[in-house]
Amino acid sequence: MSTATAARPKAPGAPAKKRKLSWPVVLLLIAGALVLFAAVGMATGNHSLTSSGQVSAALGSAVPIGMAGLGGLWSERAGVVNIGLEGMMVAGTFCGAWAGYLVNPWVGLLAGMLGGALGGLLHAIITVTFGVDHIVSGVGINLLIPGICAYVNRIYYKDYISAGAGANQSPPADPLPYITVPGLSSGLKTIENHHWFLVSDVAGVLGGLVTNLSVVVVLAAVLIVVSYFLLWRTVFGLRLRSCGENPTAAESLGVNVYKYKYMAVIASGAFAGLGGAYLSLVAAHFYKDGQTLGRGFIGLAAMIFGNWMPGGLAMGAGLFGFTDSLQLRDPESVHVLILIVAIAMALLALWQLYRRKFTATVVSLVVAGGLGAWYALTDEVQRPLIVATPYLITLVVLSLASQRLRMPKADGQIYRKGQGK
Amino acid sequence: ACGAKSTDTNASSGSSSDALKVGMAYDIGGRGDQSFNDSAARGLDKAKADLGVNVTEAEAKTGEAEADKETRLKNLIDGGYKTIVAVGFVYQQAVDKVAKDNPNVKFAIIDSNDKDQPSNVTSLLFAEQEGSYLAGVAAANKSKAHHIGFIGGVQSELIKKFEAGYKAGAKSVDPNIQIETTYLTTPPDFSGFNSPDKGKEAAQGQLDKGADVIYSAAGSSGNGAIEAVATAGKWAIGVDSDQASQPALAKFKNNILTSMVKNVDNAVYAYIDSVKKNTPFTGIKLFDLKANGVSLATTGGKIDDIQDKLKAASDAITSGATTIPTAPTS
Amino acid sequence: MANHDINLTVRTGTVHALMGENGAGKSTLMKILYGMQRPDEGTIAINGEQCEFHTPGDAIARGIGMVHQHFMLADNLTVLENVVLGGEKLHGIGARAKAKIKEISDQYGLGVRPDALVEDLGVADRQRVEILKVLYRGAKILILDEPTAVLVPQEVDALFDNLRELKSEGVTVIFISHKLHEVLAVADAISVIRRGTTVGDADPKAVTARQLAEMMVGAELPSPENRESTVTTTEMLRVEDLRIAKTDAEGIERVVLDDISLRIHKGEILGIAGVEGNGQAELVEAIMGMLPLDGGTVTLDGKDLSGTLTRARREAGIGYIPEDRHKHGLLLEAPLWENRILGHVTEEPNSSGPLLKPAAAREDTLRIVRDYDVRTPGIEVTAASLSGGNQQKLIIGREMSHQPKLLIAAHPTRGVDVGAQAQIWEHIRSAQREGLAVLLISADLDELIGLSDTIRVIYRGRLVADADPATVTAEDLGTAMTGAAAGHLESDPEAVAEAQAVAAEGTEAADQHPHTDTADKPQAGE
Amino acid sequence: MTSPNPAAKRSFAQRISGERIVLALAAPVLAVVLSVAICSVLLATSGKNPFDAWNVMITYATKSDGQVLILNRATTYYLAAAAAAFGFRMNLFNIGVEGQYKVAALFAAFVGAQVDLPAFIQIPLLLVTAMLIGGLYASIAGLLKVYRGVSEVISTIMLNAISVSIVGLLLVPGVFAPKASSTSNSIQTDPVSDSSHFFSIPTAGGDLWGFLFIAVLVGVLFQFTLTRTRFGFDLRATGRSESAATASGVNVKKMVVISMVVSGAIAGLIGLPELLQNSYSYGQSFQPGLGFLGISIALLGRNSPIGMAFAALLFSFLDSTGSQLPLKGGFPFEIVAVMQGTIVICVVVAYELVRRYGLKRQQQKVGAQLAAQAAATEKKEVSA
Ligand SMILES: Nc1ncnc2c1ncn2[C@@H]1O[C@H](COP(=O)(O)OP(=O)(O)OP(=O)(O)O)[C@@H](O)[C@H]1O
Ligand SMILES: Nc1ncnc2c1ncn2[C@@H]1O[C@H](COP(=O)(O)OP(=O)(O)OP(=O)(O)O)[C@@H](O)[C@H]1O
Ligand SMILES: [Mg+2]
Ligand SMILES: [Mg+2]
Repeated sequence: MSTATAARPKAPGAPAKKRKLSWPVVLLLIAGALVLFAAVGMATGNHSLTSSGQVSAALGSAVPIGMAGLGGLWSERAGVVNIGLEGMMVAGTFCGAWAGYLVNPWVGLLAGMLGGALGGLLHAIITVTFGVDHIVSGVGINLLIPGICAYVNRIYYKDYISAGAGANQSPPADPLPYITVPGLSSGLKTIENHHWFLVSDVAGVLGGLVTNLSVVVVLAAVLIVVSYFLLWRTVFGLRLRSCGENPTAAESLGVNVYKYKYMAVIASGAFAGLGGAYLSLVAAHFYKDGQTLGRGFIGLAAMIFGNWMPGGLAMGAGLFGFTDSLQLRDPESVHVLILIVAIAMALLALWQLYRRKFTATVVSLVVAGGLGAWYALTDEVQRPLIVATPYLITLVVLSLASQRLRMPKADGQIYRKGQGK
Repeated sequence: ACGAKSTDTNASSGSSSDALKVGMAYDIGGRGDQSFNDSAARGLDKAKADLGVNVTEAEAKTGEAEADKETRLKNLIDGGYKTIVAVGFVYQQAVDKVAKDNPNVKFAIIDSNDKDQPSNVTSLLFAEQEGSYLAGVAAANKSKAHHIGFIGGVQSELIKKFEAGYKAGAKSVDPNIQIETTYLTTPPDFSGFNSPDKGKEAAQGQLDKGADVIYSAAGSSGNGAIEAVATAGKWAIGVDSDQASQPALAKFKNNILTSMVKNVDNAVYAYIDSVKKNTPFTGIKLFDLKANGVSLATTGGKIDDIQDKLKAASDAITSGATTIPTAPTS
Repeated sequence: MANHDINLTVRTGTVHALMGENGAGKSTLMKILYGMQRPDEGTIAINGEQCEFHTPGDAIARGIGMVHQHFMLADNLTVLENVVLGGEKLHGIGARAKAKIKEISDQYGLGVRPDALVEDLGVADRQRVEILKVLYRGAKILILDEPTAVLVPQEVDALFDNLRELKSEGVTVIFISHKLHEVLAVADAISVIRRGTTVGDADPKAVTARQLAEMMVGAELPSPENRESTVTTTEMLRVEDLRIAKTDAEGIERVVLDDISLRIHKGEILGIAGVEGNGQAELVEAIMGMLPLDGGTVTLDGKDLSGTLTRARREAGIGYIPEDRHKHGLLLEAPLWENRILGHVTEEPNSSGPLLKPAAAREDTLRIVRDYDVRTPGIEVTAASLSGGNQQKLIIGREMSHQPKLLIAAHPTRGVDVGAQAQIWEHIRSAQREGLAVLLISADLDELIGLSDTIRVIYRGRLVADADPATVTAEDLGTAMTGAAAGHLESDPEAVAEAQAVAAEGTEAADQHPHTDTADKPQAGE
Repeated sequence: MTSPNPAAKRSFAQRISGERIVLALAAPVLAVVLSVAICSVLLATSGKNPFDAWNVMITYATKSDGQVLILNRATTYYLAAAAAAFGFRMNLFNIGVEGQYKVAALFAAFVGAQVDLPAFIQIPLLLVTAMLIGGLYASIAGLLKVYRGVSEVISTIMLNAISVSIVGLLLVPGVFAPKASSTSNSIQTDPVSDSSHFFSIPTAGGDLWGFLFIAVLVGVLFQFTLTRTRFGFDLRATGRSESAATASGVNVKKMVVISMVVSGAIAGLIGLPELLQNSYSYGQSFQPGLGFLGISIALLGRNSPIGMAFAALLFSFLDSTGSQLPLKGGFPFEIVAVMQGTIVICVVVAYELVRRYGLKRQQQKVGAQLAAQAAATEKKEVSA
């Protein structure tokens, strides 16, 4: 192709001035959200949205989604789209439960990652070495791996019935430890139970972060931070990301693009596998056919939602985890959630009005009004709708925000060594 | 070969032996699902041992077509198995259809009934609400917080019966008792029977709200609920089979108060026995408390202290003094 | 085969120019030298020592650096990241590296800001980043593959100053270009490649531009042909107060085109000069209806097209030769006859009503192949298997087949060999004689001056200057393109005459190029 | 004018030359062989003789009832594949076929039960209802992509999940299902009226679904639309290069919405064979997963109407005969899923290798032919 297109700079005119979400802004937004939750909690008398139990459950539900998303992040940062995450998660559930039962759950976690990594390796071979379309390969993997796991489960665990295995279920493994910070946790709980405006809400949220956390939750959080550090602060990360932005350029500077793509996709599978192992070792203690329930896809959505960044991904996974656990723990609170979203939309409308975006203002206002009316006119949300909340919220958020998203430039493109233009 | 049907070659196999040939079609999971199907399998095993019947089994797979169920039933018939037990309401349409085409084959279907079903189909139904009523009585008696919980796997008609009975039972003991209700999924998503993680989370939510006895009618999702409840040191009530004696739950058996056992095995056995004796059940055969179709498990002796109360409630039901709703009221 | 029997010897501390027409195999050779492609046979020796390069890493380790014909930059990374990538061992990826970059930048006056996002840089800045990348690695042998193609003359001079300085420091430079006068200006030695093999060396002090050109194409160049103006007074295209502003992801509005008004009459070629990225592409897309307008009107032959879609505009008589034929002009994996339908699916002979007429389209494709000398064994082969020049001829044949009223030709001869170039110019000119209006965009100022009846200069989305091609030099146009001059340009008549004489000496003002030298092509190929 | 006909004829011969056919068949055949080998190894590790398993499957496929079953199932599979492929042909990844067919079949079942018109109106009415609902549901993803830039991959995944809730909301007693009796645990819509029953062809092996003809019709229309209409050309052009299509005047936004709707409309048909030929009502256990299966089949058949027909038959063969495995020899039926997975993966890899090889071959041929031509003309010039 011609140089011209490659070299066309951003349109001339105003100098580029990026408005990035800086830390103070993020903190301010979080504080604002807390105030909103506290106020609504006060007004409705429903404090479960900020209760410590809810927060720690949300963290737990977020782990498999977040790990799948982290897998997606690694892979897409290196330019390989991975919708095979779901299949790799299944590999993680199976291998995790298997080694968890035979040896111990710690080895199970490792085995889960290994299983996922094998799935990643397969994806890498198909997409990187053979140059097959990434989505096509992912579809194939999602078909193959669950099939293999179900097959092996059936023939392998036949002799383990007395240990609790079944035709499509493995025998149970031992649990992994949970962490509670001794004094802090109970102290915060006391404050939380007073239902003081804001104070108790903050205590609830903080309490959730120090009470009854699975070690894997902590591990997952660490992995997200470490991933950020690795990908954005090290040579390895720079090289890996360059493969997702412009692999030919990386190649021309002596970077072995295939190698980095392979490493990224294998790591991607390992993270998804860890998410799977969480399901079969922490959320449950055994493997079961169909245990992942599409979380690999949700993880991918969370990553896109988070703009291909670890922090954003964590937020996306947290949002899913929050709504998902909320609808299971406390279906009535979903009704309160409607009110909160309505108020948030109204605030958004104000912001848009301030930025003089009138059509957006009107749209936001209409949505806010509709939700508000729904809240006012009903006492509870119908259960099927409750189940759909996380998906609906994702759709709404993506349709509001997806134009701000920026994926790696060479994401999903097929790269062949020595054939760059 | 094109004209031949797959059954043409083994048409003679039906007459090879005099023993009654019983075919069993399981729902997803089949033998070894640690739950409902296993219970049916126990009945079949017993019939095999005690009645000397000849058996064969087949199971459904996830996401299969209606035609697969029909083919499965037909395959059983073609194999010479003229008495067929279909486990689970998912077989209703297939059974209706195949039964119509094979009037000389006897069918039993568990947990389902269709008002138009052919006369060679027998429905084996259970009075889940009665057993659940007793579970409710036990729960209300054991709850110190006057706050109990119910977790349903899938918000289907069947599970609503559990909920209705449980609530009625609990209220009969303590009219002001607070009862939490959570369904894990709603049809057509049946993953609520298969997701221990969901069960755990729902149970945790109810515990956090203060419930101290939780009844989960949620298939293997109940495993998660039982784990959460046991970890919190509260009482769990299991379902379908005696969960305190299940290997997978051995660790938590001290916190399993009881289980509302649905004696599918008894029903299966009774049905096969009736066919064997040439007095096959017809229409709807209800296995209620009186017929020992449902009962509370006593493993571990955790409800020994309230046996008298349970007995009284049970008597009231069997005598007809208490009638139990089959759908939750509110 | 891209290269065979290539022999090339470059002396240390010289600028060695490599010349050859498009597709001659220059880039391929350099990629082999740089380890990006593997030779089937043959050897490379550096300072008398045999080496074998498996990857660019091997070449870099031997002190070879390359600035590629097509920029090798990751847009979403910073300059710093782009520079240190692959060479992280040298100075790390942090403050030390940044200091080093500043140091090099200052030493050569490159003016590179390490923290800027490459996305936000202009072409010349990117080029400097590319050079910095090589210097950062301390390369002793520097390969520059057509570095001047996108630069204005002033920028070219600055680059040459840098090269001379490097040379004085003992760096060896291999410099690839089509542009004869550039090569003559900077090179110490010249090698010419034709059809993948070396055909000879030349001494820049002894050789004339014309001799060089003949070495490159391997034949005598055809002679020129006079032409008279065909401009009429009938207005064909009128663009009035065009304005486009894009809001980017951050919600910031960037004005891309502002206050653009122009008119093209029947039989007129209007040339647009400008450094790439100043809004030419957007102007074309705006007229084609591919970008929504924020203001202004587009009128073709008295018909207001402002609100219409691209298809309607094409049906109304706009022909389009896109600047990037692979991206906008062809379906590479579709057969030629389907490519003939592309863009004219609603028109005869390709369809009638909602139905396609494949037989008629095939037949007409055969005609185009014949009339436009598209070298292909058949019309069932995919477009990807044709050479770039033949692809371009197919596109031109296709666009001309629908008797356009207006032809938008963006870099119509980019990446096309000399022979095809001449044919393309001839097709455009003969259509012009029959009353076609042409909007010509080209980075090749000589092509612009040679073909156009009027020239307008675009700078930062505005038309800032205009000129009569007969009275302007490439240098003055270049000045206006950098924004340093505006209004009506009028060059010193002596300079104009001189430029024309130079051109004539090179090519005898070939038919190839109305006024200038033949081989002086803007940009290389595929 | 010189006669163009010889050239046209030659080109036609060229198009169907032996090499191309061999190349086109090489990939799937290789893939099937490879996956049979892999599955044989897997079966052998479970201690069973794999040849017995293949024997069971092939034997069943030679029987008339097996064949009817395979054809009936392939009908459904084919529709599912066509729905996915229509989007794929323009690079639109409609992962949402799954949700679209469920919602569409539910509405069709409801309408079929409420309305009782003569068959020649009733059946078209139900077809149109299903297609309309499927198309409408798919249009959400199309509109979101066009107006809000939401990737259709993500939005359709979300819409799949939401479709489950939609069915959950509607398929309850008193809404789309009749009030349940206290003994019935399965919930379904009322049966559709008798006039809604689609015709079938009685054969020795059972009833062959008349919907097969609808599937064939869909395939023919699919092929015709794509290769013989302007719309189809635009669609394929967009799939091959969106940028080139835009420049050529294709209104890509409109195409995205239209293709999404058409894809959804075809998806709407997926549930109908079952609904109108077999179960006559939509119940809570209405077969899920067909959408995802359709995607695999479409990939296997390279999104071409003919290829998908073979792929649908292959998958249907595996599923139908595979369910014989547990009964006749005690093989786990899970092997079928493994086999489908390996076939899809092997086939996509093989296609890519063959495609690349083919392209290179063609370039070399073109290069060689041109060189030969050039040499010939040079010689002529020399001799002249
Ligand atoms: N392996 C190969 N075998 C045969 N031909 C090849 C091979 N690789 C590239 N080519 C062709 O060889 C020709 C040489 O291309 P190259 O890019 O080296 O030309 P160039 O001299 O740099 O031209 P330009 O001036 O357009 O940059 C091209 O036509 C290319 O398609
Ligand atoms: N790998 C290859 N092996 C042999 N021939 C090839 C190969 N790749 C490309 N070709 C041939 O090389 C040519 C590639 O076209 P390309 O655009 O690079 O040609 P070019 O020399 O630049 O011609 P033009 O001057 O017309 O642009 C085609 O004729 C193609 O058939
Ligand atoms: Mg080149
Ligand atoms: Mg070329």
